[in-house]
Amino acid sequence: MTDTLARPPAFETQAAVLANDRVNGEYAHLVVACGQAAAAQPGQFYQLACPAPPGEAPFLRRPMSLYRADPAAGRVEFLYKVTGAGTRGLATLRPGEQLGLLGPLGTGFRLDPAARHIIAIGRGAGLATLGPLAEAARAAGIAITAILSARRPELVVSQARFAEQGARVITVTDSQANSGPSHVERLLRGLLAERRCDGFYTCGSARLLRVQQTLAREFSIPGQVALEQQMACGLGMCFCCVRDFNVGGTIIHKRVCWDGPVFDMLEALP
Amino acid sequence: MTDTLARPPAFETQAAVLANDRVNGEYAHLVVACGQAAAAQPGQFYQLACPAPPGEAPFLRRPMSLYRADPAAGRVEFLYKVTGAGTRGLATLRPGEQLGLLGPLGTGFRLDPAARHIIAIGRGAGLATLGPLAEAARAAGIAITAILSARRPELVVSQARFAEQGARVITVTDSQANSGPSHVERLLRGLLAERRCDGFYTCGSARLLRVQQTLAREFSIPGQVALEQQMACGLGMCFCCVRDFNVGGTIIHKRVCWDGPVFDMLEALP
Amino acid sequence: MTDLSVRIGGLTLPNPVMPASGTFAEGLAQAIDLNRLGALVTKTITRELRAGNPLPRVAEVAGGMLNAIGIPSKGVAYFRDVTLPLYRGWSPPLVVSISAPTAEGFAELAAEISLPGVAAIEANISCPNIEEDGRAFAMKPASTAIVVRQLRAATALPLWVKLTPNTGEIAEVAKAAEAEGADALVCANTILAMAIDPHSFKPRLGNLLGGLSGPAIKPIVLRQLYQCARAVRLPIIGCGGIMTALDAVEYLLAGAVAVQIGTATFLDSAAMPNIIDGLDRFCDARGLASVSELTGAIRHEETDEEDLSWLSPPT
Amino acid sequence: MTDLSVRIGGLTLPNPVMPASGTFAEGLAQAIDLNRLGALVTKTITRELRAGNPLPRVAEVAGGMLNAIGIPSKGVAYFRDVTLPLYRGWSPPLVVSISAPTAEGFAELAAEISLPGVAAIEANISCPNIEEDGRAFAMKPASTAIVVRQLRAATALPLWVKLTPNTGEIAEVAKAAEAEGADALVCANTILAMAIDPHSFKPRLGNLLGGLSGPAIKPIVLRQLYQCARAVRLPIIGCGGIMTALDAVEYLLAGAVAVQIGTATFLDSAAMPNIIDGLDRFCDARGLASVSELTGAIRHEETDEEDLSWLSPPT
Ligand SMILES: Cc1cc2nc3c(=O)[nH]c(=O)nc-3n(C[C@H](O)[C@H](O)[C@H](O)COP(=O)(O)OP(=O)(O)OC[C@H]3O[C@@H](n4cnc5c(N)ncnc54)[C@H](O)[C@@H]3O)c2cc1C
Ligand SMILES: Cc1cc2nc3c(=O)[nH]c(=O)nc-3n(C[C@H](O)[C@H](O)[C@H](O)COP(=O)(O)OP(=O)(O)OC[C@H]3O[C@@H](n4cnc5c(N)ncnc54)[C@H](O)[C@@H]3O)c2cc1C
Ligand SMILES: Cc1cc2nc3c(=O)[nH]c(=O)nc-3n(C[C@H](O)[C@H](O)[C@H](O)COP(=O)(O)O)c2cc1C
Ligand SMILES: Cc1cc2nc3c(=O)[nH]c(=O)nc-3n(C[C@H](O)[C@H](O)[C@H](O)COP(=O)(O)O)c2cc1C
Ligand code: FES
Ligand code: FES
Repeated sequence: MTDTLARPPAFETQAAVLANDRVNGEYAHLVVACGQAAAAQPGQFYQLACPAPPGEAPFLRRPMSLYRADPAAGRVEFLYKVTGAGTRGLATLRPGEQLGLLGPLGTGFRLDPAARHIIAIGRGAGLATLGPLAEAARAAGIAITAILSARRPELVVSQARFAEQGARVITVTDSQANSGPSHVERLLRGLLAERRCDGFYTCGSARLLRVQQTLAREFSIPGQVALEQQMACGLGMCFCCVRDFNVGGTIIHKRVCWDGPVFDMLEALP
Repeated sequence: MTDTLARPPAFETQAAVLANDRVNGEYAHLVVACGQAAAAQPGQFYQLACPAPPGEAPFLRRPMSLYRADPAAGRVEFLYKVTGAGTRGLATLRPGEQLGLLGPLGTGFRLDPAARHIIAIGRGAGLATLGPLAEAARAAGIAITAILSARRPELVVSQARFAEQGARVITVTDSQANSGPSHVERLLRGLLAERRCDGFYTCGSARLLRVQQTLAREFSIPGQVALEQQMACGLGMCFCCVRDFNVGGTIIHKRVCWDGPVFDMLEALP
Repeated sequence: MTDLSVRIGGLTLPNPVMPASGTFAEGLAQAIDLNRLGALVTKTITRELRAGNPLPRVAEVAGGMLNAIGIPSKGVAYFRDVTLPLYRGWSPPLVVSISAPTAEGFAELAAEISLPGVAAIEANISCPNIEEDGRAFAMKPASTAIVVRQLRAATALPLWVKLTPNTGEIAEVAKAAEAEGADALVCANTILAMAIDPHSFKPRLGNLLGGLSGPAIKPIVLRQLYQCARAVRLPIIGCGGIMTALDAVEYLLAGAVAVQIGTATFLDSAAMPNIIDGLDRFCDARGLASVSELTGAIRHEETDEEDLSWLSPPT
Repeated sequence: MTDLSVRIGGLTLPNPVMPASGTFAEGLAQAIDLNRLGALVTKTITRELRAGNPLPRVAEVAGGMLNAIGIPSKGVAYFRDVTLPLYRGWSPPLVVSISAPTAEGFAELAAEISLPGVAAIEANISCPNIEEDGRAFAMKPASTAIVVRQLRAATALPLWVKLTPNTGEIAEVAKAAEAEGADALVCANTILAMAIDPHSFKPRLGNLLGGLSGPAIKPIVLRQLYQCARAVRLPIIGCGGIMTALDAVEYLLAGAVAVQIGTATFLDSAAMPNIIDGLDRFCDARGLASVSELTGAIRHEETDEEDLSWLSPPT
């Protein structure tokens, strides 16, 4: 109850598309003006009413993480991978067109003010979700190491952004054969040895999550993971987005849209 | 049987939009390249797969009369009134885009080679259907008087076209208060007195049809009328487009798409 | 200013628009003012704790969605101690949807949740009746009669009975519910459906079968509501594919007194308030003093039953 | 090169794609080569001359269309003297759809049209049975059994029975048809539906009620076909909302041996040849030697019937 009533409002609005450009062969970057709906925290997401691309008709809205928010300017950015009907529809948007959206939704990342150094590890579209941690950590005076994983170097996103905020950035890719879990584990053990980790923040890879869970347990370091699941309502009403979590030894269902999308890393079942 | 097998083929094709411009507040003019499908006769029609305008989804195809055909160039033109979801969708088409169409369909106007002078009377969107008679009559060496009716002068279409082909053009409009059946009847009786009528060709007004039927009976003049009816298949298969006809005293159903859209004027029940 | 209030059995609602069970929870308060709604309707609850169905639980299809959520339920105690107090924070009447595998189970649950703060009970009898080989109660008039009779005996609260569109005899089922004392009908639940991924050859729902909702079902459920409205005098709440105020008007014209909105809220969290505003404007523009004037106002020149070919093949 | 031929009872079709009754006539030859089709299926014919329903006869709805054409019929003599000779001009087997208001009427008509050139009879038993108060034969197993028994006795031709999706017990109806000697089932006809114009308050079909067809019904009819395929051994022809080759694959995976295409042809006259080509490519790409390998090939890890909650509420 307190939970519900304590949440800041989510806004149902018609956003105006300001820009929508291809970033690389797979990703596009969308900027919209959406007024009050721009007041979002890192890790929160929006439900986007994707327009119909020719010959297809996405029915449900599509969840998309906040990639960057400028609440003062009423502006929000998304970084999305074009995969199916919905994201193909998103890709047809031109500046000046409208996009129905609902947000910000869900519970985002929490930064422990006592932390001195955190590690953000993401892969693929998960890099978009981690992006806002760059500014948030800096604003909180927390140092950050970003380990960015992708299939190929040109698909690594958010690299410059983390670097600009003074983060140490390590990219690992399949094509360079340094993105496997064992290599990443070595990297992490190195950082842990340097005491550069008071918390893990991750998104986008079950394998990397497992590595971090092992280390989090071994070194008693807290962690948070942003998870994905197919959604319909985005407001905790329909129970289609549940995942299994291990809470104190019992497996329970939690709703990604409402109880997350950011969860305690140790509870998540990859 | 002979009927079926004797019909020239109809082509199912993706036409390329060459132009699509507003003609006035209500009508737009669409030009498409559609190859072999352009070999159409006056009075025939096409089934157009109208794209979805924002927020609407026309399901069935929309029948649209041939407005002008250039078989040699593989080009066809339509003149359409924007009324509902389908025509609103048509109006969104931009040059270079595709439009699915099937045609030419139905049986068109027949010109009696023995005729010397015919009268084409149309109203509203019916003027589009009559348009191709301008060139056809001239090519057959038949003189033509066109009586074009509309609500307001600026909504009269095809006027210049008939004039260019040497037709005598009379426009009547509601705003000029000269479009009523009695005024048109006076006009027609005048033309009949001058022996300027070996046949009536009409489309778009039940009231004007009735006037012509009376005169056609009185003066034993043949006539043809192009009729409209909601369609699904356009190929005589579904029987949704039937209308009542009086054939030798019996009321029977005929399919507008297959048995028409051009019918013997005296059989039509306005 | 149209009078938007409607009477449903003993209950008066401020307006005829409410959520459909399973498509609403308190989370919607994050996006809209719940006090604007005609009523609040809970997700179906059961006595047992239930986990719900395997994933994926939803799939998109043409003009709608399939869902096989199952009924994840935290049981009666949770409802009484957590859900009910929570909803006291809002003004619209609270309607509690319940389900059970036997008529006795239904009755016991109805009795248990007949608590202050509960304005009406909605019996979701589209659930499998273990005494009838798993066939849903609402598939047959006889099984409907049995469960409604027991429910009626178990609670003094207004009793709404939610029908299934999967039966071939919905009007007879409606009559059975009326005869056994239901106060209102909800027409209807989702239509049983499935989808297969042609690439993986696998069903697109973890549960294989699921319920179709959204615009695709509107013409079907509208027909069923019309058939029910001609068969009974009970107030009927229309539910199925309503996305806009005009869709709601269609249901009212066919004979509904109120409407429930499900899938539409997933596509636009403000769907319900928008429909309420739209109904208001619709009535205003037509000079209707009350929205209830729309109920059953379809204009159909009655012809011979035979010409009308009531149950006849449309094709 | 996939083998696209399929066997349906005693009949072998060159490919599994044919028109749905009432959505096909010789006019299609103007646009496509009819010799490419798996079979030709006539509009339902009756013994009596019939005019059909009042206008409007079709209406658009989300993801589909309503139709209430009725069965305008020119009678048996016209069929024998005009229609049948006409179709001799094409090579695919001719399937004749018939309907009658009584079981005897069905049998007489079946006998009368068991003529050379007719490859199979499709009994459209979704039509009102005047002996059952106008309820369609295909609504109940008992009335289905009676009409199929009489039909079976009346003709030696392959007998296809077309089911109605409006019943709540389609698998039982399918079993009844099988028990009485049907050679194949067609699943299914249109779903009874309606629509109202909220501006004029009038029904959008002259007949008030009509049949819903097109993509909107695909998930529902697919489920019904799957239920029938689990209940009987007869070959089943899937029909409902198939627009593309992938839609056809979905039906085959669920258990169909062939498919009928209705509404899709209205939106694209080449829909059937496109689906045939698409099936060929689909099988080719997966190295399937025969399209019939797709029949019933849905991959579903069987769980307990209970978990699967067969007849249980999806929601
Ligand atoms: C909280 C959250 C945040 C996300 N943030 C981003 C982001 O910032 N950038 C980005 O590129 N992607 C993000 N995703 C994934 C994104 O939602 C999917 O890529 C998108 O829904 C795919 O839709 P589609 O129609 O293009 O694909 P399709 O595969 O056609 O989608 C079919 C259905 O499956 C669902 N679906 C498919 N993939 C996913 C997925 N990975 N997660 C959830 N639902 C899925 C769709 O929503 C739709 O309902 C996020 C997902 C969640 C849950
Ligand atoms: C043979 C024929 C030729 C035509 N030629 C022309 C033309 O050259 N120019 C022109 O402007 N219009 C013409 N029409 C009318 C045109 O088809 C309709 O205006 C159009 O279908 C309206 O579609 P909509 O979605 O915009 O309107 P809506 O009213 O939303 O349409 C709803 C449904 O009704 C049908 N419908 C609505 N009005 C008509 C109508 N007058 N005739 C047939 N069906 C209708 C639509 O096709 C659709 O199925 C012709 C009609 C026919 C039958
Ligand atoms: C995700 C989802 C969950 C549902 N859960 C329930 C439920 O628990 N109980 C119930 O009676 N109906 C349930 N329904 C059915 C709806 O209440 C409603 O009858 C149906 O969705 C049709 O309405 P719509 O087309 O407006 O969605 C559910 C529907 C959906 C989409
Ligand atoms: C305009 C129209 C007329 C139809 N006429 C008949 C008919 O005469 N007999 C019949 O058995 N089914 C008839 N049907 C039903 C179709 O054969 C088919 O079962 C239904 O349309 C579902 O398939 P679809 O979604 O591919 O159209 C008709 C359907 C339409 C749309
Ligand atoms: S998407 Fe509906 S509960 Fe999460
Ligand atoms: S539109 Fe189908 S018969 Fe004319």
